[in-house]
Amino acid sequence: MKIHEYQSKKLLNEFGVPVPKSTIATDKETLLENFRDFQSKAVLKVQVHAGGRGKAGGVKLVDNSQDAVEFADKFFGNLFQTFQTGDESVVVNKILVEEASIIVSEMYLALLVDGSNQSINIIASPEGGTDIEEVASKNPEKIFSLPVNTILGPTDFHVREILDFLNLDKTLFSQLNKIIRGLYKLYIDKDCSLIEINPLILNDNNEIIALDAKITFDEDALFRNKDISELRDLSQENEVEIKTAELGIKYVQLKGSVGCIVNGAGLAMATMDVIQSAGLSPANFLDIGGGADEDKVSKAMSAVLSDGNVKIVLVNLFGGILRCDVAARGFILALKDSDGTPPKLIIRMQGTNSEEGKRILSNTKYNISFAENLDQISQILSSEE
Amino acid sequence: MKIHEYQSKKLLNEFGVPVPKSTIATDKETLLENFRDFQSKAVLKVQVHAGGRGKAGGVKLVDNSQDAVEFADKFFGNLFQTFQTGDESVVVNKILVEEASIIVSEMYLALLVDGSNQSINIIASPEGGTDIEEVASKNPEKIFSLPVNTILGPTDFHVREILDFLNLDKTLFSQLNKIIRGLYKLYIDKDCSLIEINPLILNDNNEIIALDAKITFDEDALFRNKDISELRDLSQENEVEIKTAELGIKYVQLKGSVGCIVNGAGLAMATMDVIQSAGLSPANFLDIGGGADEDKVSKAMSAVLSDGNVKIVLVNLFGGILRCDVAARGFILALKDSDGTPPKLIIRMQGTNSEEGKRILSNTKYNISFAENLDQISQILSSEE
Amino acid sequence: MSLKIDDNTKVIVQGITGKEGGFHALRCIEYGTNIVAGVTPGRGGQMFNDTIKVYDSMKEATHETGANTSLIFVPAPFAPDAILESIYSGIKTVICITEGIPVNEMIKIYKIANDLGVTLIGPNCPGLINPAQKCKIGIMPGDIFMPGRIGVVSRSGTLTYEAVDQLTKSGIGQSLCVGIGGDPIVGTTFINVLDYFIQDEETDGIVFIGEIGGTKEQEAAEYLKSINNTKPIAALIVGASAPEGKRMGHAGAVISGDSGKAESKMFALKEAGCEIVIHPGQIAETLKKII
Amino acid sequence: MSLKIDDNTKVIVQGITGKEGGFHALRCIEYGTNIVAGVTPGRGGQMFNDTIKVYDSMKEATHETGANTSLIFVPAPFAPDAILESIYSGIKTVICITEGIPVNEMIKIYKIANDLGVTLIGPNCPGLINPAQKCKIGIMPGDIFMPGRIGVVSRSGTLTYEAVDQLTKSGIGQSLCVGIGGDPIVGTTFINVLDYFIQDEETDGIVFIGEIGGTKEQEAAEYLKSINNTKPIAALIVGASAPEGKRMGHAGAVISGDSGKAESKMFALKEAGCEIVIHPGQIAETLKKII
Repeated sequence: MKIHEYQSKKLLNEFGVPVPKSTIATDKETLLENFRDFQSKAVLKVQVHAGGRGKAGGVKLVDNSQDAVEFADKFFGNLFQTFQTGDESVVVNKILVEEASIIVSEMYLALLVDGSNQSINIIASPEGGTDIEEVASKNPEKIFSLPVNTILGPTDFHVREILDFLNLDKTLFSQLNKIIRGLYKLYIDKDCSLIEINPLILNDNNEIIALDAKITFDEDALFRNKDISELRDLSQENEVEIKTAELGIKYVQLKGSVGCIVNGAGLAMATMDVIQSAGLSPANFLDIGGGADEDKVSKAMSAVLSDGNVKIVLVNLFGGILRCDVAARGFILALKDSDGTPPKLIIRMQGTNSEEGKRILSNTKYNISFAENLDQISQILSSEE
Repeated sequence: MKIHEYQSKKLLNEFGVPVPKSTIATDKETLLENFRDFQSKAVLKVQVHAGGRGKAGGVKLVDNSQDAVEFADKFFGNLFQTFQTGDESVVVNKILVEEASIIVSEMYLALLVDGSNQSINIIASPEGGTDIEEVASKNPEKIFSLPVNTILGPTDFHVREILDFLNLDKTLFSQLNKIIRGLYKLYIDKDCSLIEINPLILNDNNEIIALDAKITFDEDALFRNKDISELRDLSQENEVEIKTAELGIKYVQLKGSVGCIVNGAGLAMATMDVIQSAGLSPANFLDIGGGADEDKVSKAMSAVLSDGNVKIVLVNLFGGILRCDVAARGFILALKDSDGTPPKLIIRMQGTNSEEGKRILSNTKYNISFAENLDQISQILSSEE
Repeated sequence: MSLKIDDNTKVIVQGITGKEGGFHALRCIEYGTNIVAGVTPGRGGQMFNDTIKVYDSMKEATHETGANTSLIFVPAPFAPDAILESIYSGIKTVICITEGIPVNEMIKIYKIANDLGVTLIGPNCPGLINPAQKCKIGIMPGDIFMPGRIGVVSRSGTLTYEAVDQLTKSGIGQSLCVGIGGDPIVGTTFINVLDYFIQDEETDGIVFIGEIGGTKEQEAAEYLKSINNTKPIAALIVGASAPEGKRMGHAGAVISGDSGKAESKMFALKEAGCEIVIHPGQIAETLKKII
Repeated sequence: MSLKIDDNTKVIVQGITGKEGGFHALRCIEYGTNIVAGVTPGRGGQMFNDTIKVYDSMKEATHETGANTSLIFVPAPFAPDAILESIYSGIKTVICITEGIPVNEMIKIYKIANDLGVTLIGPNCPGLINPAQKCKIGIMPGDIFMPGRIGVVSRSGTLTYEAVDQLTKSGIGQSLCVGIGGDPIVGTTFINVLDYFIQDEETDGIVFIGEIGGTKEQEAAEYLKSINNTKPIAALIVGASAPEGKRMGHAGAVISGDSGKAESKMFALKEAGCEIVIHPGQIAETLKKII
């Protein structure tokens, strides 16, 4: 689960990690008020769940009220698009007004779980304020990755090692120590899946400060972090994804024309790959999940049909617990309820009661092709191209 | 480091472990006031650093003001002695006034470090409110000892196991779970060396409550637990022990007539054993500790001399860093400063500059016997008996 | 770490009184698995299916049945405790089906299982099955499997079934099929299973099914290179069509950085001598070419 | 766990720029120990005694010197970190002299040293010495030791010197003397050292010196029984004259319960075949009777 920069910074502050002074504005008036509180010199930053805001003009150092008004007018309530959001846009409801910092050096600091060493890792780089993936591929020696021992957490000598790697003076040990221990505690206490400080800066007062902050949380642990769940901003998320998630359906909106309904995440990805290899594009990822009954199947189909781009719906069920006849009835229910022209259907059902399922579907007026396996799906899709 | 019951209970409460309602009184007037707040029915408990208060009359259920006054008059400001304090007495400055509980069952719960499995252990017994050592020797099957995994802390299934062992109903799981996790967190966060709840009771409201509490702390960790250091009550400790500890001298007051000054804890214990095997009793344990200079050695001798019971002082130094000539001068300094009749001295010095040390001492008027080894010490002591 | 399962595999089902646990316990028994007990705290003394005794604790259940394996269907918030209880009761192989366990819990559990030499499969996995031994410890539909000499290892459940279905329909039987699970941290990795297959005398060839996210496939490739493996391996990686930064169902299936992409994984496995399955429909066909 | 120390033992002194660290580093060098570097964070680049290079970190120091052993004199609040830094730098034997490390820290460190197969001696110990190899890693006065075939193990420093002094004056030399330390939790226990002595071809007999508090001596006795030891052992337990509940200097030397008493320990060791030293002045004499 993602949260906004201003929320992340509030958390950092709670865990003893220094951040610049700032206030959050939800409208032009408060923004201007806040701006004046900073002696009319501040950095304005749109708050959206997307990276690359800077390049897209969403971050600006402003030193007069007129520019602040202009910034507010330009963004508040409007859609915002960065190279990372792609074709999608997210609405700007909040703008952070932040004290301007004088930067002596920009660094990178992150915590995340590395599946390869089964532990939390601290990632540090003296090259901050830039795309860390680029640093990693061009100057891998500029990236320091440190697995944290599960019993110990970060230790003093590790902090000294990072201090050294970041080319920071030894006198800054206690500042960095406090930051790293604070970040680790935050990571553990709140079940984060990523904390990324980019850049972490040294300012002209010899203070180490988190100038930007991105935190994401382990969704599987939200049940024990109610305070974090409350930070969720639904305005930044896809409506259909929100609705299906409530039903236990894993749906991710994509941009193609072939909707798909699959049971199992792996088979769903494979199905998307089959669509792509046939020269078409998947409109979504959809794993119907466990315990699917007629209603849930129907809702999954409705979600796919609600996407205006969808021309073909591909159903690929490998029945186990899920009975195919039940699924068939669910699909018909959703198709009947749907307003637009029914799409072309490609159905592959295998397992429990699959023959009955196919019989039920073939007794309808819909345009259905049945496939026995993935190869046949490919062939049918290719003929549609 | 020991603290009082009322301080322990305050800590337990902070860590979510239920304790009876209580107030602490430092004089008769507040005691009576507090007593009336409990509708003139309460348990009065003297607060001293000693176990066995109950048997010695220091704990009493009182249901009228007259008895409360009597209790206050009897104890406040007076010395109190239990079978555990031995011949020593401790002053009563505080009395706990506590809500009376109706006890359904009495259990035992403790946390301590077990050197044999190098971990913190939870000890539980359904036989509470009694001497646990006795239970351990007579009914060892009534004692449950559970090593806590350093990574995990206590786990749910361990709590279920303990619940079962304590013959508590399954519905009490969450109460016991909260208590055990609270105790463990307290143990870790405050560097305890023992938390002992005896008894832990089930009351008539089906609540699990810590009716008594004894907590001791790892003195080596006090440097990082300032709040705990502040709980220290010097009125309960030996004055000479406090003074010597400040100098880094490890001194423990005992009851014999042979004072001793030794370098090293192991050799100090061996020296005490030598005294005892000669039919005499050691007046103290004293390990002079590292970095001993003339002043420190002199202070150590003064401490021993300040004990009125001391008839003989036995010096046993195995010099390494400690130079014996320096030690000799220190001893003479203290002996000169001392008021009473100088005691008989038995000196064994070995190692750096020992000959010079002996020469310096033999050039004095004091009654000194020199020994070359532990056997000779024994012989000299035996002749003194 | 041993993945050998057979008649001597005595299984306790943790969470047997739950809907899913009960359903799959019955399917396992039908298949031939020796389920010796169930455990649900607070339900001790009940009987499941009139034949399987339910206990309050794993300690009790293992003590009374001599079980060596456990199969876990406990809901996510309680599953870590169930795994630990299993480990501390002396169970040597733990299969955890439960999906949605917090990663921070798994870090601790992984370390403990590892320290104590316990084989943990999963979480968020379909389990494992040996068709020749008629032993299934998990949730896969038993009827699609056929005894044979191909090992299958996968991060995904239904994709395992897809692969097995293709194999069986092509007349290729399986020696052992293991779903390692779709979470970022799992107890048994590709390397562990490959190591078993490569040493296993009953296995002649391997189907390897990976997906986007993480670097587990690359590590497997490194391992294969390091041992100069010669057993034929057909490798499929799914998720080439998924965009970066979006989680595709599995908690572990999210691309962050180049190494998480399907191409990087395919490249690494090809370098390690695997035959890459180009189309998910051609798993059996690809394998046939190399065995 | 190996306690072998000799010419190949290359030692880094952590905290060499401190008063105690510096003093004892010089004494070790005089005795013949191969001290190859010092480490004090923030003092990197300095020279100690004009001959020993000081580094900022153990990583750097071990990398540049190939050291395999470290000797720690760092103050208690920083000592846990020093031990861990040693372990993570690849050092295989860590001797920690520092007294006063919190027990809760030692629990964690013990587990990590154990997990990684590192031999940790101490904390709060005098170190170890092999007189024949002229190798001393610790703070004991070198001149009282004499090469020979008796192993000495003790929880105490000065009591070790007392024992060794008696031995040397009786003409009995020592193969290896190890002080395991006086804290409740120490890295190397009696059992580890006894195990080494019993297997060591250079050791014919053992002096075992225990004290009140804890159950380490009883565990050692159990171990000796379990292996049917035949090497002669003279065992001294001190603290019989100490009262219950009072800490006698060493953090671990406090009687709580019967098992912590001197008699219980003597009884257990006698049962295990040890010859009990009745009077601390008769250590050498007692040993002489049995070798």
